[in-house]
Amino acid sequence: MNLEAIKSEVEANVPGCRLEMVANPSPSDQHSLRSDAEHAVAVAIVLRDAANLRFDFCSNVTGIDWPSREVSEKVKVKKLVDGVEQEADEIRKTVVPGCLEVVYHLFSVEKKHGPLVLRMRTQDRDAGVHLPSLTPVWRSAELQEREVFDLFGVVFDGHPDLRRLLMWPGFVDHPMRRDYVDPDDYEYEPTAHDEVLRRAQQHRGDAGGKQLSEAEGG
Amino acid sequence: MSTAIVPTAHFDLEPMSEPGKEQLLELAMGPQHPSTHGVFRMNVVLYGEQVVRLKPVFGYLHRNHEKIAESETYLGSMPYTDRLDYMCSITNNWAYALAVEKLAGIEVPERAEYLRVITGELTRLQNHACLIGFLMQDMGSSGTPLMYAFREREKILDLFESLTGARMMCNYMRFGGCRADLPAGWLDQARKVVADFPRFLDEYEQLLVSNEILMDRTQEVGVLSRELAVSAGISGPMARASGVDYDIRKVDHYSIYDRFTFRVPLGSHGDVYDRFMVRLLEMRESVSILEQAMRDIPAGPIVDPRMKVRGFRPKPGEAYGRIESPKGELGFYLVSDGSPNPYRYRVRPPSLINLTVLEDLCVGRNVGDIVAILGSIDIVLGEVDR
Amino acid sequence: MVGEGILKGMAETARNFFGSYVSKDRLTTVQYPEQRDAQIEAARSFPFLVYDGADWHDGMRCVACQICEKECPPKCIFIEKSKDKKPDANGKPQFYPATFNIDISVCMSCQICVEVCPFDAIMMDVDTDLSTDDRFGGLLLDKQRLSKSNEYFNAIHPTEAAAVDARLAVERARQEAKAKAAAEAKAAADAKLTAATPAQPASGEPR
Amino acid sequence: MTHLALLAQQLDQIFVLAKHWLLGFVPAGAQPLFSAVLSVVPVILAFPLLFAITTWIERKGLGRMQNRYGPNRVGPFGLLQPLADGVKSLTKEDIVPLTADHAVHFLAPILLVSAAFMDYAVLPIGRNMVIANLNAGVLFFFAVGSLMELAVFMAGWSSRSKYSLLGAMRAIAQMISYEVPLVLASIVVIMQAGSLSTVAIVNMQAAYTGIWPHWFVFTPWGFAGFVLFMVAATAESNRSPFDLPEGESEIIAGYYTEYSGFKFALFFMGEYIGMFATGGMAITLFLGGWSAPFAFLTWIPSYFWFFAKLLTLIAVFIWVRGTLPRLRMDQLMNLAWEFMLPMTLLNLLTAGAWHFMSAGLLRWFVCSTMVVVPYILLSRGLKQRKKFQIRTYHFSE
Repeated sequence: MNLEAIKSEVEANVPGCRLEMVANPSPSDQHSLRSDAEHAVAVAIVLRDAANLRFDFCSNVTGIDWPSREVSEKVKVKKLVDGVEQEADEIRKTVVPGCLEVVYHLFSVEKKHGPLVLRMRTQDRDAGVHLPSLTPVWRSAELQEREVFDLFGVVFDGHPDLRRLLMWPGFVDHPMRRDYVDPDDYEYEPTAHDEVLRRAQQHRGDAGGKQLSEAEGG
Repeated sequence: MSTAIVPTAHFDLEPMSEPGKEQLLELAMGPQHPSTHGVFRMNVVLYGEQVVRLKPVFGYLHRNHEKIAESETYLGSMPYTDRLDYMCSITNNWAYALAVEKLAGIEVPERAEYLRVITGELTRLQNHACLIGFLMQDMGSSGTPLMYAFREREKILDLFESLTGARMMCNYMRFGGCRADLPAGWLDQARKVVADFPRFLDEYEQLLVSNEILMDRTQEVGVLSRELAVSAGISGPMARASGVDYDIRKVDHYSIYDRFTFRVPLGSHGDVYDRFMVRLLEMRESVSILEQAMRDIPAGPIVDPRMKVRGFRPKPGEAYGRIESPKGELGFYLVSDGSPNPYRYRVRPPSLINLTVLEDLCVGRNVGDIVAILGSIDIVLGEVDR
Repeated sequence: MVGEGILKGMAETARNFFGSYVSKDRLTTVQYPEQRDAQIEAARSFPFLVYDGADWHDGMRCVACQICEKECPPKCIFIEKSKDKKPDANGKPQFYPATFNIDISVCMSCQICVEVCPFDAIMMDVDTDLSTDDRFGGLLLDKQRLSKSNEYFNAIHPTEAAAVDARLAVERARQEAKAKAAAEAKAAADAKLTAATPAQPASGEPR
Repeated sequence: MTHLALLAQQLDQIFVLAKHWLLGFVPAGAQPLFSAVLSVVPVILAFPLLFAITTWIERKGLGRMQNRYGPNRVGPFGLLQPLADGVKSLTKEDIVPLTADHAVHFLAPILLVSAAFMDYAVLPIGRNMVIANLNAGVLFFFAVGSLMELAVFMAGWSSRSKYSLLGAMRAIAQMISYEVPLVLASIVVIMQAGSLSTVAIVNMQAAYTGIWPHWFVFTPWGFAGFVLFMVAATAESNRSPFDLPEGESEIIAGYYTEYSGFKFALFFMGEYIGMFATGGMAITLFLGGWSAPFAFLTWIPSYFWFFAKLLTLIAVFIWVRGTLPRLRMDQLMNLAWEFMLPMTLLNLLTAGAWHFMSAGLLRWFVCSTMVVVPYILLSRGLKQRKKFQIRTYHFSE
């Protein structure tokens, strides 16, 4: 099924929705549609119910963290050097704002086609992490959206039971974010070397650390 | 137009102890419990023995496999996939290899595809046989069917050991092929195991299929409707027991499954008995696939010669690859940013997603039914919690 | 009739009960410490370091390139490169690992170190009787405990070892040929050089 | 020949003679007391020993059924395994939950074991070998046997654990429900024997026509009664497939979840002792007690036959356990009230018909029909209402 056709079909059915095609440069040839958050539920319902689409099977729901990053690109700039216009390279740095992205992989059990990759992006990674939940459309998103909430911190509005799934209820951070730092609160298994040993030594203070390194380093 | 079935809101065990609800018994089944198949917990509210509410609690085995994989090379995650569903490491390897091959556009030589099918279907045989054993164990049959299953599984694990070097943590697939070629005499040994397997299945059927207690315990118990199964993303034998005709081997035409003739058994009731029977029948189909694959296996290279072991860097992009693992649809979603490590590595765990409907299946049933239903879903906590 | 399936099942268990006394196929248990299954050639437990010749230190193939350390998924290998060089089995001076530790309480027997090693220096062992009461010290193997001879490797994995030996022999022959050619070329060049400038002082002498 | 017969008789009565010989050393006034002690002590020693052997047989038998060896490390053929288990349970820490009712928690296993042992007072183990020949022996047996329910409930309630409570709930419901068919199934024998005394019942069966004994099991009503009694006895002694009260995979260990160490071992022993007692009662009522199965085997001592029959029944228990999955609570109740109860009641009628009809083939035919037809009808009814069936499956190509 052609992605263009799907896009135009959905746009015809959901007035005002902003769909964007996201190209995938890899050989997998799985291109995706990015929907805006407001119309996502309506888009999802169309995808599920439209007679020739029937994406009734939401297989995979996951998040991707895109922290804000600096992109430096070389731009040719025309400059006036000594009154003569010259082309010169200039490195221009732009900050691409970070966001959290949620990806849905849709298949159709009835028509046996797929995957259709549906994506949504949050506004930023701090306060604007709200996205509409698609659990009312596909029940299979229930646990997986909980997992994305747990590990990435995307808040799904309209999810019936949004709690942490894998981490315990008192946990505060979101471990799958790229900038997540391990808390220094658990017992390190003593190992012979590497990062873990260093942190174990830090964690236990010098005395314990020394003993450890003597016991295992030699 | 189908409508999604929305789950009930969550409950805490404590606030249930309010006046007017003294009749209810709140019970935490697990994390240490003989039939939760690992460290899994179900918070159950009982009226007498009847289940009023049930909420699963996950995460006791969580090790953030996905985060670990982000700091490993692509190859470095391969042995970790063994530990997802530790009953069937080979299909896990396969799904991951398939996803990476999609991501990087790698071709797999023909012989390697046959090796994958043979080992993958052997994995399915041993997983289904053991699952039925576990299910019977959960229903209190003193482990007899389980021991028969283990007896047969042992032979399959011996095959795995002589091929891959390990019985359970096989780490067998590589991007663009398999790691090791068949040792001398392996095929003959495998043919013998596969030829003996139907005899074991006959024995199993004799022991179980017509047993009145088993039928009484499983028929019309934990009925999963077709609509809910599709909506909740249920896959694998559990979905097929509910009549969903969806076998990824047939739908995606991945690997070389198109070359084999096999049938997909479908249930019509969607209860525990159907799930049990669908697995039993699927084993017979797997035996037939194995016979065909071992008859047709060609000679040739087992890995794409252009693949290097070190320094594998796929181009930026993303791919979702999935296979029909014994538990259901096992998918890997990979995002590459051109570095040697995946930018994002996601496992689509069939065990976890099949648990979505646990409460729907259990409410109104007895405590004894919970374990039978849970057993029939076929979960492995290594995969549920990752 | 109710009870038929139950009786069928009971007949099946009875058949297995008596079958376990007559059929080896039904009673597959191996009485472990006394009986053991035949060693499967492809089996693997934990890595070891291969050395050629008689002395483990002199014959060690490892050149401390640290690829395995980098590629090891659970990061259980710890290598420190030596400051000096020692001649390897071919007589070529090479670095060697000053420290080579494998923490087998962390190792998950995945065999990736073996696959990535360009020198065939690390191989998988088959020994599984490794229990110890010293959890940390006893399971951290140093290079002396890790070193095992090429003969041992040939004994446990004959097929693989033969392939490795053949490959190494080819490599060695090639290197020897190359060295020979280089020596000849050098000799020829030297001869030319001496012929051209006969009255040069010995090289390296300060002026 | 007479010599041999005398020898056989002496061998048969060797324990009785030994007791009388020992009593000879005791002053006459103390003789009743000593007589009682001398009768009780061997029973208290023999049956725990049988319990030890049974656990070994069970583990070996289950092992072989499951294609395993079973215990074979401790002693020759693993024979010392029960001893090792006993030592282990004796040396284990005894953990009592903090909020448990300590006194009741402590008393429950003791009550269970003593109730189980009291059953043996009326069981004739051999010819002239019964502790108390009560003329209401069968009644005594069932009365004392129901004390075990009390012990189980005490254990479940006092533990203050939800699993224990569920187990106790199940146990009470199950044991009380199955007490009814158990007693009703044995009433046919009492009707026929006209006595409640176990000794009289056995004596009545210890006669022979040709070589065939007059066991009640060889009549239509006796056979039906025996099967029903055994099913109810399995449920009474919480054996698989009726092991719901301890339903290991559902409610951990049921009412004795919170017991450990020796108290746990006592529960374990109490269950087995109780199982032997109900098994012994089945033998007494239907299988001719201590009498030999053929007339020409009467020279073998009577107590041997008792234990041989008991071990056979135990083997059947083990066999069933190795094969069947567990029932569910509602199915268990349905079986008791919708199948067992009508069958036992109809069996009473059958026994009555047998009593009033004259001996002959007609009596056999009528009574067999009276057993078989209701069985078929009832089981068909059960099956249709449950709608369970062997299904056929369709395939997608």
